[in-house]
Amino acid sequence: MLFRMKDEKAHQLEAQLDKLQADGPAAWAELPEEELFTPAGFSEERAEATSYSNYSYWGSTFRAFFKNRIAVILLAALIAVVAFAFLQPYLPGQADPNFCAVDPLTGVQYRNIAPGEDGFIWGSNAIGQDLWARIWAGARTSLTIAFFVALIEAVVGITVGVLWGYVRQLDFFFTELYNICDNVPSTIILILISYVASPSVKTLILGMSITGWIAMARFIRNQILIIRDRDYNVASRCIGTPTARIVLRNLLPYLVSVIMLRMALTIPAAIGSEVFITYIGLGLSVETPSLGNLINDGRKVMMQAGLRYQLLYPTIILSFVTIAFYLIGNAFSDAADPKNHLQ
Amino acid sequence: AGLLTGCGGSSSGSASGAASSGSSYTILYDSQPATLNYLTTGTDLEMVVGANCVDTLVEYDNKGVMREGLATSWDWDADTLTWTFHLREENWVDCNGEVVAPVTAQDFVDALKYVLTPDYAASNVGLVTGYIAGADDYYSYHVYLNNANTGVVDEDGTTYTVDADGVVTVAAPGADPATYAPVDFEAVGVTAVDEHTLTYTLTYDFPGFLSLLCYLPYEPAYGPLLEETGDQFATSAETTYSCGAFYLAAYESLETWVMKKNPENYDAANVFIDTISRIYNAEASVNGPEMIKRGEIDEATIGSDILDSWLADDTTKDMVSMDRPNTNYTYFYMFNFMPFSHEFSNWSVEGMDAEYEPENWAKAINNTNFRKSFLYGINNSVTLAVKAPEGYDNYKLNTITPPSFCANADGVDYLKCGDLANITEFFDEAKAKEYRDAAIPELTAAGVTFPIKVQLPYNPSSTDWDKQCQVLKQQLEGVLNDGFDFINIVITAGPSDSFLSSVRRNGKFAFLLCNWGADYSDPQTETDPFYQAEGARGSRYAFLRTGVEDGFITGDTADAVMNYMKAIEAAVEITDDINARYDAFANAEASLINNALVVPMGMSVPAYIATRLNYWEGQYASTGFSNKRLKGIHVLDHYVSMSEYEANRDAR
Amino acid sequence: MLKYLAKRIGRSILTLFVIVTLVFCLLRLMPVEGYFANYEKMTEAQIQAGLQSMGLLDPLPVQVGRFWVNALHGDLGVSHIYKVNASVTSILAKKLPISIQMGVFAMLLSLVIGIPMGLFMGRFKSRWPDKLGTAIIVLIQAVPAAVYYLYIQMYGTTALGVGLLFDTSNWKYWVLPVCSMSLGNVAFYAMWLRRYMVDESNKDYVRLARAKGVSENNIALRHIFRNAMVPLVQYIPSAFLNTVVGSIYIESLYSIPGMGGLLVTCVQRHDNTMVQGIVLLYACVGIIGLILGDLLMVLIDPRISFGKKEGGR
Amino acid sequence: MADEREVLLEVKDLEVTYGSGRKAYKAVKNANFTIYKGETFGLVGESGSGKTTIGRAIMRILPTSGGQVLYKGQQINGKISHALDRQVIKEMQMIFQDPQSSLNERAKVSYIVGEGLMNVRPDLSAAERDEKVRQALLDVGLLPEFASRFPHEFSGGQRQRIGIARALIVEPEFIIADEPISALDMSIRAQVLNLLRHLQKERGITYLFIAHDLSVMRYISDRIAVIHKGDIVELADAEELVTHAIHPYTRSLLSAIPMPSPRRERQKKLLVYDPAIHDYSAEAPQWRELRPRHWVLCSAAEAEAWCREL
Amino acid sequence: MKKNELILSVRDLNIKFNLRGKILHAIRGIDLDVYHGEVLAIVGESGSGKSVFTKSFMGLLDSNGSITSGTIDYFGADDHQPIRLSALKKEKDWLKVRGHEIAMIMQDPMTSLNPLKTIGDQIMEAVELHQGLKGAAAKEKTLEYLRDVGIADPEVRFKQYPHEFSGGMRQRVVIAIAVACNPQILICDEPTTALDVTIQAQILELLKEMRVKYNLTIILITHDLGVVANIADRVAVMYAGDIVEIGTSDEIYYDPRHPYTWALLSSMPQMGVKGEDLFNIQGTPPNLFTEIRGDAFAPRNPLALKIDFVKRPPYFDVSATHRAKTWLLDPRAPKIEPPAAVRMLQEEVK
Ligand SMILES: Nc1ncnc2c1ncn2[C@@H]1O[C@H](COP(=O)(O)OP(=O)(O)OP(=O)(O)O)[C@@H](O)[C@H]1O
Ligand SMILES: Nc1ncnc2c1ncn2[C@@H]1O[C@H](COP(=O)(O)OP(=O)(O)OP(=O)(O)O)[C@@H](O)[C@H]1O
Ligand SMILES: [Mg+2]
Ligand SMILES: [Mg+2]
Repeated sequence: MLFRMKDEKAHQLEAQLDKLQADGPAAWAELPEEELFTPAGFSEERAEATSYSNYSYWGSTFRAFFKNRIAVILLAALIAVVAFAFLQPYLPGQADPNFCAVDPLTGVQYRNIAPGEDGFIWGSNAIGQDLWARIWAGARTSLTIAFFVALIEAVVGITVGVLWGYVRQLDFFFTELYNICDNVPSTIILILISYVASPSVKTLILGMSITGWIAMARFIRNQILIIRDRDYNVASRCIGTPTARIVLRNLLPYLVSVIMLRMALTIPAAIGSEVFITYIGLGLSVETPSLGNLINDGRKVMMQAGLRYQLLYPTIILSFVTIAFYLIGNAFSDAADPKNHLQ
Repeated sequence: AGLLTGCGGSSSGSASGAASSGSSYTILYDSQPATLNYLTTGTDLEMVVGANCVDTLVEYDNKGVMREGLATSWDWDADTLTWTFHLREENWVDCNGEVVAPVTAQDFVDALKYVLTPDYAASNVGLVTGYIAGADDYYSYHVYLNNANTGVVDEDGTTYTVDADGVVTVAAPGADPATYAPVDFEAVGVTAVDEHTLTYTLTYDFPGFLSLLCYLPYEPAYGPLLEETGDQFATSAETTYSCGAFYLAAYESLETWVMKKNPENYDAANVFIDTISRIYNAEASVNGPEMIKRGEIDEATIGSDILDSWLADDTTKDMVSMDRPNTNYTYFYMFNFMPFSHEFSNWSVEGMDAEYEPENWAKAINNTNFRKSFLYGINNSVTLAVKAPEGYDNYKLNTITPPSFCANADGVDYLKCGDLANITEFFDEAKAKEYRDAAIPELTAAGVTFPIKVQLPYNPSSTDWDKQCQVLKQQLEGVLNDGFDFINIVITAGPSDSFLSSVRRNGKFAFLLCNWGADYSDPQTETDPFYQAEGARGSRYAFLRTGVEDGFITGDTADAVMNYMKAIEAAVEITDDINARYDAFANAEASLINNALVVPMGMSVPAYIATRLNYWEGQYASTGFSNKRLKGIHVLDHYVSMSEYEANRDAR
Repeated sequence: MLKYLAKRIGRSILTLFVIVTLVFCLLRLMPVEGYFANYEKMTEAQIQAGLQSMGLLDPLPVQVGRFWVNALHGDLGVSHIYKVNASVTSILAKKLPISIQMGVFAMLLSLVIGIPMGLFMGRFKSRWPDKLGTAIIVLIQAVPAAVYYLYIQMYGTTALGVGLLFDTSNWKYWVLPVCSMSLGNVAFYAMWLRRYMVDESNKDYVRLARAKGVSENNIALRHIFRNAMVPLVQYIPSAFLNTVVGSIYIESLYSIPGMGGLLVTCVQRHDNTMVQGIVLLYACVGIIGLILGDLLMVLIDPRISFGKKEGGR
Repeated sequence: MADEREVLLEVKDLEVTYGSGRKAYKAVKNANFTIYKGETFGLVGESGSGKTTIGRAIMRILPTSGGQVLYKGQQINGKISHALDRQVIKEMQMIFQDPQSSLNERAKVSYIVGEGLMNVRPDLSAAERDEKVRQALLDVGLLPEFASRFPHEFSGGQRQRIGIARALIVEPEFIIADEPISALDMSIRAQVLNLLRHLQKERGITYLFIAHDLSVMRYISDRIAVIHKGDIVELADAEELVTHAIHPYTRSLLSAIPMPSPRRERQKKLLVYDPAIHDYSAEAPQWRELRPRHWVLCSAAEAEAWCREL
Repeated sequence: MKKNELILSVRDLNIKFNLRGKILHAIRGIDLDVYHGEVLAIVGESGSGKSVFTKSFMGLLDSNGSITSGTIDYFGADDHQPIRLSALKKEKDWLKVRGHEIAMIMQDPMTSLNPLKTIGDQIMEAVELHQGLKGAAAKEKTLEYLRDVGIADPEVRFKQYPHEFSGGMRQRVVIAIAVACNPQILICDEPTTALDVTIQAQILELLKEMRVKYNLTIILITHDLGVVANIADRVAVMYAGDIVEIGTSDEIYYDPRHPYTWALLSSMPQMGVKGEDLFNIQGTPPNLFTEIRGDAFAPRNPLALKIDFVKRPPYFDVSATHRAKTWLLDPRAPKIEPPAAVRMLQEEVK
């Protein structure tokens, strides 16, 4: 919204200038010839103010972004999907994702109901649970996890990355720390965590971000290295601005777009690694459906043509979310690149 | 004594169906043995080597009747507690099928010595030290000696020292130091009288001993090879000698595992498969069914989740049958009577997390009506149906001990002995509600708040357990919460590794599905999870006696527990009258169940498989590894269908 | 340069030491149960004996010290669980070659496809080759590998007329795993090469080349391409070495007796010595990858000399 | 250098080294000069000669590896007290070469200009600060409305003036202007030069003015030092230096000044300076006063030869 | 082609950019003739359209810009067929012009060389492309060019990379590349702005030599009137996308007529008197997004007449070679003395 307001102001200024020009010269247009050839006098404001260009970084970024049809459509679709995932339980007629439909004849649950039958939109799994409900619940869980992982990575990664990049003395320490963290297999850490604290959304978030922040930090650090010695930072140091404010006001604003891109990519990555974590048996409890455990369940029956739907639907949702975030993130980073602000 | 003396051998060579002799057979597996060392292993899968490549002194037929094996005859001397076995002529062969040496009585002695050497960390030592005279002393001494030699100090500060004579002193802080004099292996009750005569001397008159013999630590191993290879024994096909129906031809961990028919075996005429290859594939549950369809393998497991789709499909419906059921494991639910953090002799228990309200649970669990509402409220059919979509009721159990586990002198099945005979199906919604309604005021009086949280953990790496929990939750809550918000079952996923130590041994559950596998054919083995000797604070299952001793279990529940303990102690003493013994055990077990100290669930559901073997031809025993023997089984030219399976079962 | 390399390697060895020691200590946090197959039925004495024989009863520093002394003598110990009593080195030595072969093929394939694909996409930015390529890349990245590997296996085996499981001796069996393995990297190379090409194409030297009268194709090929490869080339050795140490999914699916998934299996089964051995191997591979990456950069980019390059551009 | 004027800044044997160990590179060697209060001291030299390095070393952005920088008699290089640090920040400011890169593109002009105030005058309220920003903008000839705009909305000259306003707002006594006009368009250089001159007149600010073009120097500076490859080779009053350049390097710089006059340009002869003409193997060059208040770095032999030429 | 023959002719050229949906009128109806063998300097402040104007000769406009009207004709082709540059569209057609007929040198020597190719390769590429030489012959030729632009040790330098060269040397290499294309016209877009005065002077010297040796027509772009005095035969002064004054260098320096040219000349520090204010052009360049009425310079011109705000001035011829777009040259306009600095220069001639 900010850029809109700025636009407003710009328009006012421009209008003022137009008026100024129009007032003087327009009045002169009707003057007799001899009058025309007399000095017009000099107005400092008129000279100074004409240089206004209505370039606003965020304005242009968003404009460029909204030019990208596919990204906008995907964004709308993504918002719709996410909103639906979170609203779905409140809609009427939705099944409990953990409810097993029971065959009244035997008292035993139904098995593998095909999609579309008996009101099971996306069918059921082997114990009669409604996949429609489970997949949306799973999308909720996975998105929540991904969101928090991205958030934690961003907060921790940025803090550490800034320190790492900005404070020269820390570089060696963090570089070596990075080398070490990067080479300790995350599986070991995940397994240890899952042993210490039983698998839950929280531990999963912890487990993923505990290994993920360092990559983010390194990324930020590299970015900081590029801009840390630019003149405007030197200038700030010259006038005694404390480091914290330099970071906050001078460095971070430049990183916003890359950080956003990075976060947009972290979300699909986190969902992807949840699938992997579930694959190696460290995933969430069945009570909390997630795309990871749904896909993993689906995988097991995938060779069976009639049951493939159990893999298909969660994969579609997952792929859609991933593609959407990926393309939107990329479109956004393209849009955030001032080089692309020409059109 | 001498309850189960030698029976004549009746080899059933009746091959049903069109058997193709001289065949090879390929099985797809999702796990492979980590070791071939049958003397030290304890896992089901690894027993396959011991079962097929090494003969045991005794064997079973396909109905579960014991018969002679490597021993042609045996006798029992009740006075000296000595069993004497007479061995037949038999040879060791190497991985190429070439004869290396004859099998002698000394091979059994050497094998047992190997098992009792702490360095080799054999996992079945308990099956030796408990019964063979001198074995426990020998083993403990060597453990302590090792500790002394390496200067181990236990966590509680116990130190070990050895003097010049080899006497080991174990000094635990706050206790008098105990000394252990050196023990020779000679003192262990196993002797090779001559090449073909072997004797075992027991510590006490133990009725199940013969059934123990069909188990790993009592198998022979070629002494010089053990000597030569030490801990490298049976790490590869080259370091393994076989004397069984098959010999181990090739083995590479997580790759190949090939066993071939051993023509040198005395019973080679009854071996109908030439080569058995087991192929490893981590994704066998996904690939196996497909490979069966494509004809790439002969046998694979068909997961219960795709079973109905196989049965529904005309091309596959006749290709799927089941593994032969075995009662090696039975399942039951246990309550956690001590959900708080507390100390045991050698480990500490964290107890349930606060979010699962351990205080509330601890109060509730001492109420017999509360437990009984579970006992009567649970419909085991629904959970079993997860694993066995077809015929789930066949696997239901209302006892801990499975049917046909053992029979008394009159041939009466153990389950028909004593009070067990009166136990029938528990599930009864009306009754469950009655107990619940009775429990509500009592619980309220005790300060319990409703709904009572019930933490129900499962191990994610165990197939279908998660689904079973979900089904159980829904079913039980459906019964007990009808009209009153009684319980709230919270399903939690345990870690897939070290599940037992972090969940069960750590007290992090309220209600948990457990299992127990019998070691030998005597009801005593089924008491192991529950029975605790006085002062024994270390049993790894239910800590019932400890719970009473520490004041966790109170009131009539405590009485029930103590009665059970006393009943077991009395039953164990009865060794001369098998009927009385069985009745005593049966009464005890019935009291355990009727007091809802444990809730029976079922037996292992045999896996659905696509197979061309008629497993009903194979050997059968309720304990040990006999079921894994492929001797006597024919390879069919077609897959066994469900109906054929049933026909075979009935024809057995 | 030699001196720089020596310093670099020295530091890497230090890092290696820390990594493996750290992992060593972390592993000791694992519960004891995991070390025994049938913990359930073991007595106290047995457990003691077992732990003793694995050397787990000694104080941690003693264990660490012993591990390193042995490791320096080329002895990584024996596996306790994965393949009981077999030496870790022998297990790894058996597994590594197949993974290396597979990795080499996969790598070559991904380079051969990924690089030209990226080049094409960068050259025709925003035109149909770019869009098609992006679609492919996005698809590869979005669909979980675990899923499309399965489909490749299922349909690929039928198409090629081969069995589901791998067989070293028949070349046809190599096709599917190698293709599956290379897909991720194809996407990686194509995507990044494109990105870097696009970035580079705004540079002044491109404008000079254009003004010189060099055709767009030649500009892309002769000028931009190499510059765009500079940042990419750094990752190639690491990526290569990572494929060499195997892919857990693929090797599980096809039963390839390689390194893939070995780590996960061993961590899960508490085979500490194996885990240590594998971690050591991986860390070596990772660090060698970094050094090689830097070396390659120096080779391709004359501006970078060893001394200067410290912590990425 | 007998001079009764008040010394503001004294640089003694200043040495600045980049990097360390084997890679160490001495960018400035033995720099000696004094800046008097109220004057404009010019520093010229070709690209890479170490001008910026000296400026930044004085500004305490770069660590010195030798020598002293005395500000009002107090040493300000190396470790100094917090109070002195504050004082130096307040009294000494810098103007940067490139107006494009020395302004934070993502901050409003009001923040950029007011930033210094937040540090040296934390006591001011936001409103007071805004007022000061307004005034500072007016001082540099910008409209106060510009405070709410972003740097990219300005032309190069305006941006440089914002940079100057940023330095001015803390009311410094001494400003280091590091090539403040090199990156500017010819048509706006004059704007900036005039502004700097006016400010000096009004506020008595002292400048260290860095440039590579002697024509600019001559116009703006009182005294000029010529630096070549880290060595100051000549120092004199501006007119004196331009009219009686002694060191061959200075002469080559002079000969390169572009003149807006085709005729003069056509006659102009470029002198190319070749450091090889010096023979310092026998005697290290020394700092000699060859004419009144005109110092040159040379050997005795050279001094004699050059004096003869004059 | 003979000296002083018309080689390039621009008529009423208009170039517009579409920037974020707004139209930016960068070149507003320029007429210009360039003659073979001359050095034409285009002077103007930043953003006045110098680069855009010359880039349009080579089809190097950014993708969001295009020639909206007007023509550019090139007469220097070997076959003497005029080429209408403003009508070329395809890359293939441009390849015949770029380098071969018209070559260009950019402003920034630091970045305009490919960092990963040796200096030799980069020059040789041009030689091979445009002179049909291959292998050893091309290399020989390349070495010659290196020598020509005054680089010592060409054999050694041939194999070096740009980062091993100083800024001045790199700029020489860029010149060598342009010359190696063997063009008719060499456009130098601020070739010395990034360099310091000494180097700047040397580069200009070099350009002079090259022009003679290779018979080049040079279009030299700069914003510094001082820089081109030496080298230019003719000077065109640009302001806001238009050439406001053009003439021989003597005419522009000693008899300038446009107030903008006056301002440019008088604001040079060389013209300043110590202790006095320099003349300065107030204000900022016009916003090309808005339609410019009258004389674009008027708002910044203290001497502006009222008509300057109303009507765009046409060219007034001062001499056969000198014309300017200012109402001051209109007979009806009041006589206005040029500023002091300009008069000082005029003094010089007299
Ligand atoms: N960060 C740095 N590390 C190493 N060397 C440097 C660094 N900055 C500058 N130098 C070197 O120090 C010398 C002096 O640099 P300085 O920037 O002071 O020159 P300058 O006179 O300001 O040049 P210019 O006119 O181009 O601004 C140069 O040779 C330069 O290469
Ligand atoms: N791709 C483009 N899109 C929009 N406007 C452009 C583009 N290229 C140039 N312009 C605008 O055209 C005008 C002329 O630009 P040009 O680059 O020709 O100026 P110049 O005279 O060369 O300036 P300088 O001396 O800074 O190089 C400027 O206002 C500029 O902003
Ligand atoms: Mg500088
Ligand atoms: Mg330009």
